[in-house]
Amino acid sequence: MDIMQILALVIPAAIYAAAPLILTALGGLFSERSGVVNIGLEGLMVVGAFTGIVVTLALEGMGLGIASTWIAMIAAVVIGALFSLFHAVASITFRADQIVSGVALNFLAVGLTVFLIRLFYGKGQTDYIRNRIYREDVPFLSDIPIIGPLFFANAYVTSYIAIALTLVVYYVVFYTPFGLRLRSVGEHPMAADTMGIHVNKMRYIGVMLSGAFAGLGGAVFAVTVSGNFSGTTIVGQGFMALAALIFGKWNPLGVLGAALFFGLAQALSITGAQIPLLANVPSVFLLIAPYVLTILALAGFVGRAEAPKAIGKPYVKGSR
Amino acid sequence: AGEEEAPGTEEDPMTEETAPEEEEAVGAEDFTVGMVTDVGGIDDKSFNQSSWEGLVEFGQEFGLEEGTDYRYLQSSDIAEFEPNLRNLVREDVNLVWGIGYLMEDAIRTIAQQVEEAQLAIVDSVVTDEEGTPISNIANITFKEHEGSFLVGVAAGLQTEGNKVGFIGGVEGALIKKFENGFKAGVKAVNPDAEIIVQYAESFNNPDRGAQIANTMYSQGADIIYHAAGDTGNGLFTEAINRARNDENVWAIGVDRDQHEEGEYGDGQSVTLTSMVKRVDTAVYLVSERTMNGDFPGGEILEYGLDDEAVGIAPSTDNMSEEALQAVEKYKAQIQAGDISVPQSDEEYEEYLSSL
Amino acid sequence: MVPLIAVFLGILIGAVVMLLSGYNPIAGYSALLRGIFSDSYYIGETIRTMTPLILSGLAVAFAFRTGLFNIGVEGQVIVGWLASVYVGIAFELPKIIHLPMAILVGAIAGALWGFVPGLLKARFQVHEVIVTIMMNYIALYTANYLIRAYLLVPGERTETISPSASLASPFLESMTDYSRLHYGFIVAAIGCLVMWFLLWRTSKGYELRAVGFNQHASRYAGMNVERNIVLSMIISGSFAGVAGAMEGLGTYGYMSILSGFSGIGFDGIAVALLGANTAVGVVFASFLFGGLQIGALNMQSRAGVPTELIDIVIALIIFFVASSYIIRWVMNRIKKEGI
Amino acid sequence: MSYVIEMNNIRKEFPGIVANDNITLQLKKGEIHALLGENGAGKSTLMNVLFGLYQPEKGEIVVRGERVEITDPNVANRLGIGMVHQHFMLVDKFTVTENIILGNEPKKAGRINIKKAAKEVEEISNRYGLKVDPHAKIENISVGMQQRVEILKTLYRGADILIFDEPTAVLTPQEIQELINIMKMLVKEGKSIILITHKLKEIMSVCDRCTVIRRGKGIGTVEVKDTDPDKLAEMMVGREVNFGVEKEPAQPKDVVLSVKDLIVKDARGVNAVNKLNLDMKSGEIIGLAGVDGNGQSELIEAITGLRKVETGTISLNGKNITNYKPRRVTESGIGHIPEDRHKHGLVLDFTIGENMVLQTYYQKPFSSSGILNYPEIYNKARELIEDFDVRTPSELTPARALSGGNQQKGIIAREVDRSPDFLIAAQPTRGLDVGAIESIHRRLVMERDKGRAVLLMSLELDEILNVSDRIAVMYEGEIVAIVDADKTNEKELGLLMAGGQTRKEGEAE
Ligand SMILES: Nc1ncnc2c1ncn2[C@@H]1O[C@H](COP(=O)(O)OP(=O)(O)OP(=O)(O)O)[C@@H](O)[C@H]1O
Ligand SMILES: Nc1ncnc2c1ncn2[C@@H]1O[C@H](COP(=O)(O)OP(=O)(O)OP(=O)(O)O)[C@@H](O)[C@H]1O
Ligand SMILES: [Mg+2]
Ligand SMILES: [Mg+2]
Repeated sequence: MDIMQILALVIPAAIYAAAPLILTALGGLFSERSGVVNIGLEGLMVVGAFTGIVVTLALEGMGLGIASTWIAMIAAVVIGALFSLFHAVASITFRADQIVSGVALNFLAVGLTVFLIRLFYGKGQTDYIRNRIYREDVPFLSDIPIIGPLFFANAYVTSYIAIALTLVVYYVVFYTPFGLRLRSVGEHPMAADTMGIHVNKMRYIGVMLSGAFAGLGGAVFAVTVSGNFSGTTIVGQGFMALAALIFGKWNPLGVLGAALFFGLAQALSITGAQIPLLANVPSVFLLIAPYVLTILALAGFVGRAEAPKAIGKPYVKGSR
Repeated sequence: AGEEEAPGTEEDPMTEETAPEEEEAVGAEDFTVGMVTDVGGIDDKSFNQSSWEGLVEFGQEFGLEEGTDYRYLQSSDIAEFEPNLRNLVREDVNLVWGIGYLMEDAIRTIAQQVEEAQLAIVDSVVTDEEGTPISNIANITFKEHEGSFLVGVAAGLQTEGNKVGFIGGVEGALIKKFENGFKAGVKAVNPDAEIIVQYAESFNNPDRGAQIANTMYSQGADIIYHAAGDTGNGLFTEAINRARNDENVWAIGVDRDQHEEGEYGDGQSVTLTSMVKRVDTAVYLVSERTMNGDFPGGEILEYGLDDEAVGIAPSTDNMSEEALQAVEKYKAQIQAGDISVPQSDEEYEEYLSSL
Repeated sequence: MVPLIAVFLGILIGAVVMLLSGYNPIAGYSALLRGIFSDSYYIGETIRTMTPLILSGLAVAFAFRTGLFNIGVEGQVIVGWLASVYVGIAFELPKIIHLPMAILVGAIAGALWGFVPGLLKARFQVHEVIVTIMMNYIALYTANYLIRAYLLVPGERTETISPSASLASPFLESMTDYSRLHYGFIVAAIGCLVMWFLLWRTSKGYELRAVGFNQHASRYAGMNVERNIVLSMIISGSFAGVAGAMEGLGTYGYMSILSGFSGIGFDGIAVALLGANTAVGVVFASFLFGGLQIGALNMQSRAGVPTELIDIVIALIIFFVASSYIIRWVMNRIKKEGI
Repeated sequence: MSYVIEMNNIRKEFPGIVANDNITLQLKKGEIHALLGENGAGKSTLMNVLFGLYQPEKGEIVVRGERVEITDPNVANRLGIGMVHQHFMLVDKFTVTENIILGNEPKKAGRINIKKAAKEVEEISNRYGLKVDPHAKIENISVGMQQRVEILKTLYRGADILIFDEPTAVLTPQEIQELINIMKMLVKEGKSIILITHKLKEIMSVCDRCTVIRRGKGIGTVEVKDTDPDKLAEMMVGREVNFGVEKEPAQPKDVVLSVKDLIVKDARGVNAVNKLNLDMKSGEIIGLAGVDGNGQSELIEAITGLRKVETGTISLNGKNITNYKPRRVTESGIGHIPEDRHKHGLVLDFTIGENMVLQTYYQKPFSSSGILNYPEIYNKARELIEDFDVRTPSELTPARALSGGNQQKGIIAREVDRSPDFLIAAQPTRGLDVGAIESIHRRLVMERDKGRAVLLMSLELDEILNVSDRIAVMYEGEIVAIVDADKTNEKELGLLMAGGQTRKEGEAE
């Protein structure tokens, strides 16, 4: 394979693998920027994937065709947001430890969804959906030499949605009053409170947005990658998204870069076995490469990532 | 490969060394049978499901009640194999099935501790420390290499770019049988064909499956066979993706007829054919034997082409006439013992040099 | 009091879920209870399940106490498992040397896996949470590779360890009607003592806790903050490594190629949190976890209730324990208004 | 008489404590009204009630003649009440402008109109002489500047009733003067101010009236011109207070600590301490005076081993201890009461008992062969709590639960008890009430009289003048002068601290 062929293989695959991570990590960004740690991203993705598949199956059954998949993704956004209330109520209103609450959410998500799958279908996993999101060439753009085949041919619409949302989130977080308030609540909730901002309300919004985005992330994974749902559909992607969030220093563009980096490394680890230069490298090195590279990057040039200051602490009026 | 008696699913497939067993026939009314699945569960579109179908058919045939007389337990991780098996044994279930070679150790332990238990395992031969089969375990294996040979023949004939691929789940003796049988089949009809092989190192990662298939197709392979469980579903995803963009690519399924998995558009399918493995038949037969007091403990039952227990799927829409004929021809030759299908890498090397 | 109420609430909601989905909660829970207590076999299995959970819980709790969040227990369990099994296979030694050595090597492997994130945190201020997540994957793939490349026997696993390195005990097994109970529970008990003693009775423990709470004050008081961070991760990792050794030397006697994470490490997070990061709490929490997991099998088998119900119940219990603030608040209200 | 604010019979409880018990406070239009009370008397609580952060259990609030319910800070803002909090309420990572407009952002097409905002900020800051850079990040500006931002926040919202909660505790004398000028100007503009401070001198110089509270109860309101500091102090603590520190003349003996040609870099790599020389003798208290940021902190950090020395030497009793690790420094005989008690002085989550052995936990009798001996630790703790009058329910109480003054006493107990030859006290009385200050000063003199050398670093000239025997003035990393405490005065020190030369007139601004 020549280099162009390899790139044409690896880059679309990287973008494809990164999309669910990007979406989920953006969700985490809202939550953590508001001061609520979200270890529960994994569970929220599970719920999103579950909703994505179950709704698609149901609507397909009613003959809606590809529309079912899109409706299912919207449903996943809504259900994800609702499910995240569990984390919000626990960690904001009940002042639970945010990490504990996130861990509980992960357990609950897997238990509940698989339980429901058994209840609905009498078995541990769903059928495959028929109306997946498949790859398409972007008209015109895919004909541009070099860039075209790399970025616009054989691509998933969902990847473009993820990238577009990144830009939207960037704008919202850094240029709107909402973003400023969200960040202030995560940095210094008491200060925000004295400025008349309702801290807990902002945090609820942050956590619910994380549920919405992670739900979408899970659904995108389900309808592009796995095609069905079981207890093992989402295994660790949520944690990778969390890593992308930290790696990306809680900045949407950083998150995008980190997720693409993970996607690239993952794509290389699979494709590498068939690239002449890499074929003789034991596959384990390719498999662990994304993780090792991340660590090296963090230790080397990325350096210290500074979390929102008030993260992890419930806000109690008047305490210091 | 061992010699077999006349084919037919109604008959005992194995008669080599029918060890005389003490136990009496229990009779359908008191007979209980249970199986333990691995993580996949009874709807994994693969051999857990197939086993369960065999058991259901058996139960319905003999008027047993589901849930009490025949039932299954699903393991949610490997640590649960042994407790699940033991649960059934402790309830004095007459025959306890362990589905999959990963249950070997759990079954061995229990069999040695509870000598009166009657156990059976699929896809493995459980031996004691000396290497002799244990007397209260029935070992059910398949000649997957023979079935894989036949789909290999089909692939060898229908490839247009002279390049085909194989995706394995986790590398090991079992999946090697699929790989080598397949490669031998391809080479038998198309000695020039190039075969790309990659293992996904996982049976439940369709994502990897898809990316591996993507790479193989991109390199010019037009037919890919998988023996990778759920990982293989990624192959179908990728093949459909390409077929929808009017590429001429095919996938070959495994274990069951995977025509449906390859469906897209209106009624087309990217599934060229599938290598079926009739675990259900085996489960049915052994359960019946046991009920009749003829538990094949200590035996190694090897199901192959003769028993129609491996072979090519009934859906043949996408196969060329030429390929179908060739498959029949080679099937006869294997059954006749004219071709000995390689299982391991060494056997494959030998086979190649004999071509 | 709060944990008891939490357990009660979790179980109560579990019953509601069963009712809503058409199962009989009484049948379900009695099968569950029988599956934990009804005979020696179940008790043996429960204790066996608890053993690694206690140790992984201690690993998480220890790190927590020193201000670190070790999500990497899972990976440390895996390397500890592999290393102890390797020692069990590769050497022929008298049991009195072989067994302790195998456990120790498991601990060292886990420690090494904890050392990396510890060092990176101390030297470069890299967030230990991501590094430990990454180290989990590295452990998983590397262990699988090593098994496949060097230790594989048919059955997707390593050879069985030599009896001289085994924790398995025919005596315990026959006592408990052939459960897989092994001597690992003694190791776990020792682990609890070690954790308690180290943290609360030694001057090193004082330092570790001080650094966990306030690095500036610790530096001011002449403690070596960096070294203490690394040490804490090493100790936490060794607990995790020993947890892995319990599986390798006790429950299985070998290591399989893992298709995914073992779950022991992640359960350890929940166990530690449920046990309020104390040694005693961890024991109780592991009992709850282990018991429910083992009982769930019987619940599936006898009452047909999917084992996932137990995951739901466990999640709810963690949730209620975490929300102790609100439980206390409600309790106060009841106390004030009632009576 | 019309009041802009009347807080009548306010009662506010916290679990187990009545922070405000039937307090009444009335603010006239255009006055500066002092609110005085010991630590924990309930001043901040009362103001937080006024600002809508807390809801009172009882009592009423009348603003400009109308009874109001101030349910949250938004309501307070609408009523024109603004508050500058004791602990700054600023988001470090935000710019000055962002902090000011937060919650009240000018918008353009959905996004923040940052240009317009910055311009508005600039306008207000010019109008009131509160110079700030609208685009600077809070974390990069000085404390005094931060305070201006706090004031601008309230002005931006159009507040005409301003609450200042201990605004001067963290300021340098220059900054305090500036603040006083600003306050005077604000009242001239018709605004009314409530000022909380522990510094009676400030009350005397700017305030019109003063309300005193003690242990949550209102003691009374007095006209400042009819009172004096002694009377105020007595009202506040309920007994007579002695301000002057009683001490015999110092009897300095041998040099204990000697610093030669010391160069120390700060976090940015600039020479914060520049070729500094200083000798300190046993039996004397040296006051280290200087405007904040002239290298005092770095000097202390270098002596205690917390910061690397570039060149030069530090020796203790003739022994070179340059660049020793903190532990060896401590063991060599240096005690250190750190500037920031929460950051450096205490592990707040440890018990006060455990904190008492923070420097000695590894030594006998508190531990032997690495094993802690808790009975010994708590014996020692009880002894120190007794000796130093640390007010705590028990030695097992978490340090976090103690008031600032008592936390500080705990630290002093720990450091003094080790009998160090050389004791560093950095801002030991910051934020404490007069009662606590008095006891700490007495303790420092006692240590001196035992023959120790004490280095007292403080930003408060009063404290320096009262407690020290000799005063070293630090300016831009150097000691520019050493003067005898009884032969100088505030004015001279202020000049020296601003970089003026000794005894040379006319160089000050
Ligand atoms: N959030 C709180 N929760 C419980 N008790 C509190 C809280 N805030 C203050 N208190 C109590 O109220 C009392 C008054 O505290 P407050 O902060 O008002 O004192 P203060 O007069 O401002 O003291 P200082 O001069 O030190 O600032 C304290 O003694 C404290 O016990
Ligand atoms: N959030 C809180 N919860 C409970 N008690 C509190 C709280 N905050 C303060 N206290 C109590 O208030 C009392 C006085 O506290 P306060 O913080 O006002 O003291 P302080 O001298 O002003 O301290 P600082 O110098 O830190 O401002 C202490 O006895 C402490 O126990
Ligand atoms: Mg105070
Ligand atoms: Mg106050």
